[in-house]
Amino acid sequence: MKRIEDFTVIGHHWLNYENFLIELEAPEELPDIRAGNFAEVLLKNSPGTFLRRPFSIFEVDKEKNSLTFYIKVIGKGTRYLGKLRKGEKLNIIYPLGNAFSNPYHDKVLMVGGGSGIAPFVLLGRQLREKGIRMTFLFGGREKDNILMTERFEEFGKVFVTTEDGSVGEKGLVTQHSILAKRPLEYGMIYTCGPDPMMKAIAHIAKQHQIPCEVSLENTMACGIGACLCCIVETNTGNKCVCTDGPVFNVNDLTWQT
Amino acid sequence: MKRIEDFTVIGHHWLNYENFLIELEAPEELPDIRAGNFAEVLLKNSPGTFLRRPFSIFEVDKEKNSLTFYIKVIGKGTRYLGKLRKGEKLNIIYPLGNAFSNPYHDKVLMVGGGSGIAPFVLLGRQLREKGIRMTFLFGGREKDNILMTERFEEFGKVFVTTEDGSVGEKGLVTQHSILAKRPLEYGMIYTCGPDPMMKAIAHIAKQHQIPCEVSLENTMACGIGACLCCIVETNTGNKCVCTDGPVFNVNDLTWQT
Amino acid sequence: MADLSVQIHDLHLKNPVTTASGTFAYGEEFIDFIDVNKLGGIFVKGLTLENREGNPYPRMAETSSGMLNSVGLQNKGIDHFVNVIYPRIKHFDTHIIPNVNGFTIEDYVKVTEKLNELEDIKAIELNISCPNVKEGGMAFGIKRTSAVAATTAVRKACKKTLIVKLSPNVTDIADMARAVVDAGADAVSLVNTFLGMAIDAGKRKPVLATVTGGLSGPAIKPIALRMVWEVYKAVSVPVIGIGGIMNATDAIEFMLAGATAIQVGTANFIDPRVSVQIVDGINDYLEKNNFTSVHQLIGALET
Amino acid sequence: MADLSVQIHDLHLKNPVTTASGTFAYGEEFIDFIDVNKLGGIFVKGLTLENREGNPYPRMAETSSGMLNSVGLQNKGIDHFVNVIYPRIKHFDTHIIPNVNGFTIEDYVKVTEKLNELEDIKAIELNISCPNVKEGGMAFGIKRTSAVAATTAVRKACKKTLIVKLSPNVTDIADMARAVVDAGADAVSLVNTFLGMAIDAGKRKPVLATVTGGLSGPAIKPIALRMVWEVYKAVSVPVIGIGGIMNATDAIEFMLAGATAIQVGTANFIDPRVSVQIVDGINDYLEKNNFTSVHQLIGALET
Ligand SMILES: Cc1cc2nc3c(=O)[nH]c(=O)nc-3n(C[C@H](O)[C@H](O)[C@H](O)COP(=O)(O)OP(=O)(O)OC[C@H]3O[C@@H](n4cnc5c(N)ncnc54)[C@H](O)[C@@H]3O)c2cc1C
Ligand SMILES: Cc1cc2nc3c(=O)[nH]c(=O)nc-3n(C[C@H](O)[C@H](O)[C@H](O)COP(=O)(O)OP(=O)(O)OC[C@H]3O[C@@H](n4cnc5c(N)ncnc54)[C@H](O)[C@@H]3O)c2cc1C
Ligand SMILES: Cc1cc2nc3c(=O)[nH]c(=O)nc-3n(C[C@H](O)[C@H](O)[C@H](O)COP(=O)(O)O)c2cc1C
Ligand SMILES: Cc1cc2nc3c(=O)[nH]c(=O)nc-3n(C[C@H](O)[C@H](O)[C@H](O)COP(=O)(O)O)c2cc1C
Ligand code: FES
Ligand code: FES
Repeated sequence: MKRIEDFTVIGHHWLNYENFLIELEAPEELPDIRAGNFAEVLLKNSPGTFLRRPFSIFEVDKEKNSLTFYIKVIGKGTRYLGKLRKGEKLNIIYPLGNAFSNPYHDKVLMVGGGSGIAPFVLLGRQLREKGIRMTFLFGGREKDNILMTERFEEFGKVFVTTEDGSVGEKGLVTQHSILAKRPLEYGMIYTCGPDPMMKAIAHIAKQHQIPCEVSLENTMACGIGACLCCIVETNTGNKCVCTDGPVFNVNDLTWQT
Repeated sequence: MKRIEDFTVIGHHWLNYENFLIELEAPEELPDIRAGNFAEVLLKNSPGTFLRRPFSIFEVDKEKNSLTFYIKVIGKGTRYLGKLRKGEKLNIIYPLGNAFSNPYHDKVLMVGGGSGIAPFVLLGRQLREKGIRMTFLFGGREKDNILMTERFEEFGKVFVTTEDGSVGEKGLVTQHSILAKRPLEYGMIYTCGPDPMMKAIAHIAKQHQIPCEVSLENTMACGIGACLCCIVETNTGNKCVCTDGPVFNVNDLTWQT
Repeated sequence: MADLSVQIHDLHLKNPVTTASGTFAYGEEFIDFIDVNKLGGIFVKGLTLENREGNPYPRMAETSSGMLNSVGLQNKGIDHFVNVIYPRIKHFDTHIIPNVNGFTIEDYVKVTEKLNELEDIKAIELNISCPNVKEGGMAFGIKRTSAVAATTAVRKACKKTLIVKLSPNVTDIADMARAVVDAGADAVSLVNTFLGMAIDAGKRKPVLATVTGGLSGPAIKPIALRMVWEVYKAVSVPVIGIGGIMNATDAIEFMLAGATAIQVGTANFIDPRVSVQIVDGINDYLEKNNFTSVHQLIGALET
Repeated sequence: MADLSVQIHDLHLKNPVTTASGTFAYGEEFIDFIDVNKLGGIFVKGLTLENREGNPYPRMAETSSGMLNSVGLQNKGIDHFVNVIYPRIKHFDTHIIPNVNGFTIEDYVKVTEKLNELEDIKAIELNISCPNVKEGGMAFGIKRTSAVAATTAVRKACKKTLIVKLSPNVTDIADMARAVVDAGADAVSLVNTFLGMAIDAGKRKPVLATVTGGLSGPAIKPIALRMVWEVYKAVSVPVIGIGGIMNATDAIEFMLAGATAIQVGTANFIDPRVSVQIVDGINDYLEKNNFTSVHQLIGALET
């Protein structure tokens, strides 16, 4: 069941000039939240924005009864969220969307870029409970875009690429040496990040016949399946990213990969 | 010459639940400001407002290089200003409008209601330098609407009416006993406040052939004479309250008093 | 509690607050947030004769105090509605009002006929104003002759209360309203969205895949309000006001301008609880002002 | 510094940024804030044949991301402009473009003739789209025949570049643009304000003394942008884009949609410096994107 509630900002932490973590305390006991779920955040006092903004749930703290979001500043709305102070209220609709599915066998790869790594902490925790071995591959333009790798080291090995080579291997994620291994042995590849990255990863997954799930970030007006603005083309017609997704198996999408 | 500048909030003081003083430091040395002048304040981060808001200049502190406004919460914009904190910036166009004129002889009455008392501190100071004797008459619905009378006691005697009699004489300002004196001996009556109050005072002034100046608070879009939205009907055609006013001699207005 | 009930021809609404087509899906999406039975009615997502995938992504652009959409009537077709959705939602204790769309007059008529069979449907809304389809839709609603032709044909086929939804993209909306009323509309609803456009200056491309889309939200409220007032003065059937209604005050403004009922659209995206809050807000206003019935508001603007 | 100059028929503008009629008075009100000589041009406050007091107060209502005005062409008449104002502002090193209004075609022609005599005036803007006067104004601009009649008559009388300002309150703005161009317009400017309305729910009265007024500001930008794009595709004369332009990005969007120049209106009230800031902002955009001329933007939208 979806909820709409006023959360309270209890933590706000800038990771660098354009990325921050914001922790919000729930007014009621949190429901179960699955990796892939997102929330629609109302920017009530933000001038110039109108619609809510969707963000993946990065972290759930059952003890503090809080949710944390990992946010990259893109425009007006994220800039406003970046300026919030502790104690301020945020109205949130959650938990929204579907979730990542369990892998077909016990070794998985998660590929992320930018704020696309957001759902992988919850996913890591979920899969660890099932005893799945995980590898993480994160890419970015430069060192500044590679954040919080240490958060993932508790779940598995973390590899990095940057376009300028300032950290990790130089190049795109798709060029990383771990993807050059033959055979590529993963029971599932999960990916979230910029569209071109996800498409390139989906292409590799297809070549190696590895199941691949992507988490899409289509623009949304409602987040609850009411407006039909967020659609993605699938083999069985247009689907809503907010309700049928945000996680899709790439085989169901009509992507030319 | 009009200026447009970013001021800094250096003081913010609630007088009661709906009235506050806000002090703003100027970035450059303040120009001369005359009683009656106002400023147009940009509410940059206020959601839901669009145009600037006009406010009379309540106080000028040459030493602190600051302006103070006396503001009553009416709607979104004033509510936003009520929440500002020290250190925040406000873009201001000032000084705008004309000023009160000097009285024809040395005894004057100032009648104000609500935030309409705002221009009288500067006017008091200006007239004191000229040796004019001043009387103040302030009216409101109840005690809570009568604020800062002590600010005016340095300039002259302060009388009060409230509709519920909770402070001062009971009734409307126009019913106050000092207006019952015959002959009514003032060289000028200045008034600012709700329209019905100003019109009633103008009527009394006319009866006693006392010159009377009113400061109008017409809704404004620009404040600088560009839009022609703020007009008042005068004997010589429509005039802009923002440039030809806000102060008018009632004899020039077509008011039916 | 003031009397909030209103009458749109044969349709009795427990209160004047309904939700706008395309912004409330089939109502089910909102039951986690509100008791939809508290609404006067639900105008459900636009229906067409056949399954429609709608327009390509992106379909949405945020604008100042509004949004553009180019959904393009995505729906699974009338048969799916009749067989799958209707049975699921007909038990709602509020009126379900289908929004009927077509690309030809025949389409409109066929969809209307299929809806005649549904007992719990008391009214339909004829949408001749969708700006997001190349044929049909708004093309019908911006020309007098085609608006009349569509209304006449559907009137003949329709056994329910017929509400015709007008496009604001016209020179003279009062004239359009008169025309469809003369052609048999029992009520008119307005406005649908304004044809607009958004550009990404950085990419030098349109934001929407279809280039243009329909503008909704508070940005359009002043124009919608004016149109409702003009139409109210022009016709004697009930007017349903739509356009940027975000709260009870907005709803009351539309009623003062002449609306018998109102539809809440884009506001549902900002807060899914808002429609029911508006019902309560109207009641509060009436009580505060010592009105006993919401009828005292309809067209009560003092000009 | 990129080449910002554009040509509107015989009118050479040093840059595409001008200010909209009725929002910049005669330019003098802004010299405390900006160097008006940096502008491409100034469309001055609407002129009529005789002195006009305009509409009663209140004339203004703030709306979501916009405002309504019902000024109603208050001005001291063409003779006052010619004898008093023109001599005071003709030395500006930017184009002064009078905005010509009338209640009859004769009025329009007479005002136009008086402007013919002013050497430093190179163009006039024919306003057939003012929504705030009972006769004339928008009444001319929303009907094809009267729009053509007014344009034809003024064209005959006018020795300057003739820009016709279109009303957005029409079903088919492209058709209107074609009509006035065929009737002799050298360029078209659009949009004027949208007819709108605001209601005070508490008082149950209209906010404006005239009940309805003209809506301007960012609220209307998506519709204005769409209209400019439609007109750009329909006519071969230059198009001047207007409607909710608040910053350089907005201006660039209008140029991408096909505008050769733009007018900044309501934004002048929010920040009197904005017009000159837009000139700088367009230059920055061109340099950042390695464009050498602003012409590379005009109609450059990739659809
Ligand atoms: C399901 C989902 C989960 C998400 N999770 C996260 C997350 O965990 N962390 C995070 O930082 N971001 C996340 N995003 C993206 C986030 O919603 C956007 O960055 C945010 O809405 C931008 O808002 P803004 O007001 O700052 O930018 P705006 O001012 O709205 O936009 C600035 C520019 O970016 C473009 N833009 C904005 N959002 C998108 C989008 N979704 N797709 C393509 N272009 C866009 C706009 O068109 C505009 O050109 C997620 C999105 C979705 C749909
Ligand atoms: C020259 C001048 C000097 C002023 N000086 C002061 C001052 O010193 N202190 C002070 O507190 N206020 C002063 N005012 C009034 C002040 O500008 C308004 O109270 C303020 O703009 C309201 O803004 P808001 O966003 O809070 O209300 P809004 O949300 O804009 O309005 C709320 C309601 O009040 C009405 N309203 C708002 N402003 C006015 C108005 N000016 N006249 C009539 N109805 C109005 C609106 O129509 C609306 O119904 C002055 C006004 C003028 C023109
Ligand atoms: C995403 C979206 C989808 C819409 N779909 C339809 C539709 O299918 N049929 C219809 O008649 N109107 C449709 N509309 C128009 C709305 O019903 C309403 O007329 C319009 O949005 C104006 O109201 P608002 O400003 O309150 O949203 C849609 C609007 C939006 C925003
Ligand atoms: C207060 C005001 C007065 C106006 N007066 C005129 C006028 O006299 N003549 C005219 O052609 N347009 C007039 N307009 C319309 C503007 O020139 C412009 O077309 C419109 O405001 C849309 O642009 P904007 O959204 O940038 O303001 C006026 C607009 C406003 C807000
Ligand atoms: S965002 Fe509205 S349906 Fe997905
Ligand atoms: S407020 Fe614009 S002219 Fe006075």
